Amino acid sequence: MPFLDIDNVTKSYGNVEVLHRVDIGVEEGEFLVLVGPSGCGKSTLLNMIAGLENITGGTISIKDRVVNDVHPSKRNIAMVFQSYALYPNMTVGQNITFGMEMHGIPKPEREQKLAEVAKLLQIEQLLARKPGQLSGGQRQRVAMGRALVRDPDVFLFDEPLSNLDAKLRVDMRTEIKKLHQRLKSTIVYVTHDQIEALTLSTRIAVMNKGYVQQLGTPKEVYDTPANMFVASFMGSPSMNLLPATLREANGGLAAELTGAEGQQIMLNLSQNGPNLRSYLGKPVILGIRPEAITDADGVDRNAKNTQALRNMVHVTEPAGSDTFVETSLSGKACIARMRADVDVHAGQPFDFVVNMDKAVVFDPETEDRIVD
Amino acid sequence: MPFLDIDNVTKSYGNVEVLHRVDIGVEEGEFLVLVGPSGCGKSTLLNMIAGLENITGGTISIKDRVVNDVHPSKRNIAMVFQSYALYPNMTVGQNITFGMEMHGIPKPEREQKLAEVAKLLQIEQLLARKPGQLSGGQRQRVAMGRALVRDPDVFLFDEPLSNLDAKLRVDMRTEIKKLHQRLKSTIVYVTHDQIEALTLSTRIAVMNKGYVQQLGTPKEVYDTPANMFVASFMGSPSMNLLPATLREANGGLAAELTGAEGQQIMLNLSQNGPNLRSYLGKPVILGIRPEAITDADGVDRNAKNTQALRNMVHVTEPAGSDTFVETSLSGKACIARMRADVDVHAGQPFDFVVNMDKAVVFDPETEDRIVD
Amino acid sequence: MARSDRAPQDMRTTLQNWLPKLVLSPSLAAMMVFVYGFIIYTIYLSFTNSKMLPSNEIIGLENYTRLFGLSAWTTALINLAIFASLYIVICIAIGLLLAIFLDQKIRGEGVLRPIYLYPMALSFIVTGTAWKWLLDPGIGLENTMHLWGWESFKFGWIKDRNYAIYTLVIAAVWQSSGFVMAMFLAGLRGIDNEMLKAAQIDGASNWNLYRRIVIPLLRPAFLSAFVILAHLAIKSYDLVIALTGGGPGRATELPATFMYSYTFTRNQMGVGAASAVIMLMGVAAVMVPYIYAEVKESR
Amino acid sequence: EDVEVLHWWTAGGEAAALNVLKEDLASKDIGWRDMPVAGGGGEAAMTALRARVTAGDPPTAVQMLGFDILDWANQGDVLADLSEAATAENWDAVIPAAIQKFAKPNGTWIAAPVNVHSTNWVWANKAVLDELGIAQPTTWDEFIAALQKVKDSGKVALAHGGQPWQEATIFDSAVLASGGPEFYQKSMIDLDPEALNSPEMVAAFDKMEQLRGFVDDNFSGRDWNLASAMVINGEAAFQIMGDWAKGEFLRADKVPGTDFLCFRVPGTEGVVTFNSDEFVMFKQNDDAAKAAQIEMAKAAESPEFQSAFNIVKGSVPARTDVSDEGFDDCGKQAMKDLKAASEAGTLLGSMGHGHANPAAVKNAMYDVITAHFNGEYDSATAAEELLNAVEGAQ
Amino acid sequence: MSGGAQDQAIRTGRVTRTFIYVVLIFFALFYLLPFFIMLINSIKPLPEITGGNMMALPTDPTIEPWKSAWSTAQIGVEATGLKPYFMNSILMVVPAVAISTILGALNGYILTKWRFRGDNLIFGLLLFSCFIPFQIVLIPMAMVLGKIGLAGSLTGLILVHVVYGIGFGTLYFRNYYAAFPTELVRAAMMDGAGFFRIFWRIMLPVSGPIAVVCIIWQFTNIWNDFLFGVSFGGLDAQPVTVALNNLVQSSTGVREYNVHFAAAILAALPTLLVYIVAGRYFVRGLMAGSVKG
Ligand SMILES: Nc1ncnc2c1ncn2[C@@H]1O[C@H](COP(=O)(O)OP(=O)(O)OP(=O)(O)O)[C@@H](O)[C@H]1O
Ligand SMILES: Nc1ncnc2c1ncn2[C@@H]1O[C@H](COP(=O)(O)OP(=O)(O)OP(=O)(O)O)[C@@H](O)[C@H]1O
Ligand SMILES: [Mg+2]
Ligand SMILES: [Mg+2]
Repeated sequence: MPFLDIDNVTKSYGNVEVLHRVDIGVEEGEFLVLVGPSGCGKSTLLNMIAGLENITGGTISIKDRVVNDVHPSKRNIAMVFQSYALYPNMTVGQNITFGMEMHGIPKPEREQKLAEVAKLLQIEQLLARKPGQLSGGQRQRVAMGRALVRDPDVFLFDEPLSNLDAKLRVDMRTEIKKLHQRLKSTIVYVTHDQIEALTLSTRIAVMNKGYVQQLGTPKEVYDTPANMFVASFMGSPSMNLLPATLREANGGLAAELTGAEGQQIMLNLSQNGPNLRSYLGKPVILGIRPEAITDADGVDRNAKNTQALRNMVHVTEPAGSDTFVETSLSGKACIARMRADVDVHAGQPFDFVVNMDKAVVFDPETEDRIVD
Repeated sequence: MPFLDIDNVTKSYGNVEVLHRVDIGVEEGEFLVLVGPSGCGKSTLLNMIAGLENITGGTISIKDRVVNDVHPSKRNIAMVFQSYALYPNMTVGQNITFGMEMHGIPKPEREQKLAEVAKLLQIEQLLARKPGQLSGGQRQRVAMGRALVRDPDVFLFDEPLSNLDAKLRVDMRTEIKKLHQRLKSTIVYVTHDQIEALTLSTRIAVMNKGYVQQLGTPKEVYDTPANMFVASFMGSPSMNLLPATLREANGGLAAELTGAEGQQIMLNLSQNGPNLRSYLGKPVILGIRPEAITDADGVDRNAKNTQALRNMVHVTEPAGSDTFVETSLSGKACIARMRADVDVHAGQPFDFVVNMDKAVVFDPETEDRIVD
Repeated sequence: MARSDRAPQDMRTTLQNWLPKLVLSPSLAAMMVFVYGFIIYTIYLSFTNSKMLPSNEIIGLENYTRLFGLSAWTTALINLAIFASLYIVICIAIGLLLAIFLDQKIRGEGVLRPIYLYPMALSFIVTGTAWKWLLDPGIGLENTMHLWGWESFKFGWIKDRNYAIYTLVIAAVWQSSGFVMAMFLAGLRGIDNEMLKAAQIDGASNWNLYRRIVIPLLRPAFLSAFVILAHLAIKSYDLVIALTGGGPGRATELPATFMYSYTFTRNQMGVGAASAVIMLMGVAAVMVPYIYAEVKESR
Repeated sequence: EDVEVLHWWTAGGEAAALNVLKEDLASKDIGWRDMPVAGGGGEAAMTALRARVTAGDPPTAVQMLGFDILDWANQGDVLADLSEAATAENWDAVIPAAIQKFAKPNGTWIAAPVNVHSTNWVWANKAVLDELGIAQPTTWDEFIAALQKVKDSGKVALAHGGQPWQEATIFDSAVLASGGPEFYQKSMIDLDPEALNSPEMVAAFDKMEQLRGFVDDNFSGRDWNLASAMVINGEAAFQIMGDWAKGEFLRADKVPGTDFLCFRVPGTEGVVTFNSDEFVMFKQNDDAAKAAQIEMAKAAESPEFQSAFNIVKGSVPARTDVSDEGFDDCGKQAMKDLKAASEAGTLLGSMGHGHANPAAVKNAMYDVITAHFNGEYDSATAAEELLNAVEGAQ
Repeated sequence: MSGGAQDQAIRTGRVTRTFIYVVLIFFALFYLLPFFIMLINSIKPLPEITGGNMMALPTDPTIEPWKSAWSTAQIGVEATGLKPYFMNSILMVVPAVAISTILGALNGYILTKWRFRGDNLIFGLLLFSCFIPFQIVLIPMAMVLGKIGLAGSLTGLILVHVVYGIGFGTLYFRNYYAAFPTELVRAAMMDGAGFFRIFWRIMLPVSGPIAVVCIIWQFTNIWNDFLFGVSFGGLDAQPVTVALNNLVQSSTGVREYNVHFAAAILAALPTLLVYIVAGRYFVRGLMAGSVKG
């Protein structure tokens, strides 16, 4: 049985079910990220693990002990909240040691732990301050410190970075990652930021409307999304989802699309399995990530299946390190990510090169990926 | 004289000067972005243009008219606020037409304008709702609509996207860009998000601590930052700023760095001007953007000056479309941006390839870029 | 750069700059006359030989000397000290207790809350008789308990010189503690839920949660409650008149009743004014730091 | 034209009595604008009056008592001159001199006295006395013996309400009983320091102490009418109270002489301590108002009104020439006593009701009397304190 | 506050909950006791009161005392009951509350959104005025009212209440508006709205919660006032509290306690009603403004 086992868990408020039979097992030392749009039930699930919400159905167990009816203070869990929830009336030091104090740990030991953690997080010089006197990033570290001193079985993070500005967020992300690599602790981490999800996790659970849409490693989720929701949710800019028709071509399969001027475009697919073949002649949705559409120079030299494609450019967005180019395929806006210096102009046609290695195909009805 | 002329403008609160002799001219149809860290004075400057704050020194003129003492409602300016500042008690329609009503525009004309703008922004079906019933993106559009109906001389935007989640932010960014391209209006736009600054602007003013650090096109600011502040502020992840010593090598100049294991590394510079030469043998700061450090396959095929470099990898962060790799050079963390599939592992050495075309060099004392 | 074309401030801008001050000025003028003018006038009166009506004969500090020579005034001050401290402490204690209990997702909160609050709606002109009855041992609680068979029950404080002041506290607490409850409840509802969750995760029992986290967080509510109660205590008048009329003897005289009786029934307006000045100084001692903090905070 | 009347006669009987006056005036085309302010024996009304006078808008007539009138008379030119009415009706002759002292303080008539209450009455439940075999006491010692007898029987001997004015009411009688009218005059009215702190005064306080011993424990704060009710119900035997208490007995359908007894406090016979309600007239500006005011004064002083009002009120007319027809036995007795006392010079202003000395002194005395009654001082100290308080208040 | 929206952050055990309910109910009884006494005794015939147990339920309930208190009890010379005085109170309370609330709102608006040098001092001065003991203003106020010719009139009485209501009104609104985004005001300014239009169109429509608090507060204070009513009310503007006082405090005669109690409840009815009807917005309003938690 997994270290933290969420078994068939359901949650209802009144008669509205907001979580539907969620089934996730988290192994010791794993970094599980829950990701999904606002209101999909991430916080609710986290709160149930922490014991802050009642469990309507199913069981949650930690280290083989069912904790459904265990008071939050008895679960040996540490949690970092979105708003940090630092106690404004206590100093940083008191904030960090409060939990130990509540657990009756003697003062010398508390002091020693505090010193250790403060050093680790580089907040030694802040220990006497009140939270009101800290910057966002410092608060975040204090909140983390409060969790770290506890040495809990499981760490829970509820969108701990969403209050920070972009720059700080990147820094803190790296720090959390390093921390996990060093401590090998078991972490469940909620975010709705897909970059955070992809960079931090060992596994990701993508949620939507109370359902777990996909549970897998970041690579699985990014490269083989289970359905169109996952495909469009993960990655920024998100995957281009283009209506196409499946055709036979050159002995393999190809997707037929319409260019900006109505020209027919055929893109050969790398897949050729029987499942996919059954869609021959039928409409499908072709999923291509923006970074797979570039110019001839920018294309990945290890790509096996690249194809050229000439189409009209609608908008160009130079963004320093990259230039985003918007074109349209099959009547839908399609974003391509190019190098910064690429010579591309809005209103003119351009020779795109598409890397089809990682293109995926979805059933337009069920929206699920067609597994080859 | 420029369309909007900010001439030697100073602002003090009490005896604290928060803006120091700011001098910016904005031409008609320009999209000027003010960018800078929190508290640098962006909002203050915008408010002074709008007439919401008094001007301590200097003049601001619009269309050749000095507006220092003109009431905000008489400046023919429209402003979109960070929090949108929609009137919670009015419907969307009333919110949009309120300004026209205040200016005594007759009802039929208001209705017609409202219809036009609602169509443009695709909020026709929302007109009867209250702001509380709208999503963040919808609110943003209403706020924009309120400004658009006014047909002002200048649009002011104060961080209009910072309240949105990442996905929506990207969408709205594109919409604003399209709108500007269509309406050719003069816009001053405040943000502290460098991606927004780079993608939207025709010119950027980078501010810090009340000073304008650099004023130029996005490309100028990104490729030839005036100083280390601009260099590190623009771009995400930010430019690697590595302590180096300037050496003579192969007839040109080279920067000498130390690798993770203490090995000496020489990187040839493309520049060779007299200014730079005067630093020979002295410490400099070498600035290299993360996307200029890749693996052999990922390197820009148009790059003229690429150099290999073997170094230890500390952390890898796969982020879907890219993988970020942290190594260390001259004792500083150095981030490289790689393709998603690159075969790189933490704790092992790796063969990086550095594109030196766009490397820049700074004076460690003044922190200014050494212009060749 | 042609600076000559600098536009003169237009009418509207000028008007808009002056309007706020203009609109504020009637209130300010009223305040200056009706509050501060009157305070100055009272101070002036306290130095005059005013008896039944104001007089202009200045007699220096004589009224103050007399005031502090009066044992009734000393009694009133001591009574105020006892009354105010008990009243404030008990109101805050009960208000806090009820607020915390009511905040536990209580069924029937909607019914209980108005019950706790309603006494604030009633003046002692309305409830005075009922209170007098309740506290009167002959007909009130004591008698009722006796009728119900609890013969040894004793509750005759209102008739006892040494205890009567406590009956005032009971009635005053009855009137204001619900309001204090509302203030604390508002404070409690304003506390970030995540903070409470965090403390539980930290292992705090409910007791520790309140003692260490919630109550310290209610500081602003404590402050507001203290200020409101303190000024109510100093101004308490109706209560005394309705319940004890200052008796037994003068055992429940408070500065407010003292001031009223010297000014209006004993025709010694000068002494009354002097006592009013002392009271105002008391109010100021409590209020000015609070107002200063209140004003400071907004900067 | 209207008259505005500020008064605190709001109880049913009193108000009905006032209505007589109101209707009388109505018949002369004078309207009555009523401004009743009850509470605390007119305290609230005096506050309201002060506000109105200060505002320059005084009422036409104000119900007032004793030294308050003199205080107002000394406030300069605020009161009206009623000489016209007084001459016409010959007030000088029919109103006792002791009352004129208040109604005509500086030689001019400023007030129309409405009634005279006498305060040194004892009210007794006859059934209780009969049952215990107690005869109407005639001396202080008999009175004490009677009280003791009642107390021994387990009943409350003396019904009393612990309010300063009620204690002062008893004190009036105690002073009279211990020093007689001259001493009363010297100590209470002339405020002679020697008299104030004298053996007689100590004796008076001793008498208070004696009485205190006959009061039940639950007296504090009790209203006087509740004390009366105790006598009416037979819970208590005696009450020392002004003649307004009679109304309570009558309203309970008790008959004087058969159900209850009224007699002067033993030891004070031949003396009447009084208080007198008067309509003090405030100066009016226009002539019509002045005329109406004079009419009102005349009407208030008319024998018809005096008789009608006082029958209801339980007091006696302020003028001594009104027929006692229609008054009950106690009333008739009171009218006789008044006339006799007036002639003998023993009609004395009641200290307890503000007819002996100014409000400041009165209240200062209240403080001492109440404190002593509640056991704060012994009698000797009380006498000393009384002197101190009076000197302090002057 | 409906409990449903807010999830219960703190868990309590069953024993604790029972204890909590017991305490809450005990206090509810304590608060209700005086009112209960008034109520039951107001429907007893007089003999039952004088002869019986104060807390006993009426054996022979009657509504006569209520009728009497309302329309026939002797208040002064006239046996009018409280009825006519009710009207006086309403005529006084409504404008006084309205004016002081609007002034408070305007002041709060200016002191938070149109700040100028010295504004904090002005606010401090206004705030201190809340705490002045009313007894001391009687005489000078009477002088001023006399000078301006408003003595003894309804207008004068309203003026007095407005003057002493401004302080609290300003306090409430200022604290509420302080949390109100200034950007909205600026946006309206950019839209071309002036001082008053911003107030009427932007600020006032969202001031509901605090207006409730302010109105409740002013209403109860003004309705319950006795001192000003009796001193400045003159002949035609005597509020119901003065009438109640005249009824209850009458110096001699039988005390009709049942009528007194009925009259007391009648006089208090409007404020009670205000608390019960608007009470649920009270805590919400306090949350929104006056108490910073
Ligand atoms: N107490 C409650 N009563 C009823 N519904 C609730 C309650 N709490 C949450 N919900 C609903 O449950 C769903 C899940 O809420 P939850 O807070 O878990 O979302 P989330 O995924 O954390 O979103 P976010 O990213 O915005 O924090 C939402 O639709 C929400 O409206
Ligand atoms: N009313 C004021 N009094 C004193 N200092 C002020 C005032 N308003 C702003 N400042 C100071 O002026 C500086 C500039 O503020 P401004 O609001 O313009 O920053 P900003 O660049 O818009 O920041 P952000 O990105 O956080 O919005 C800050 O240091 C701020 O503290
Ligand atoms: Mg959440
Ligand atoms: Mg800003």
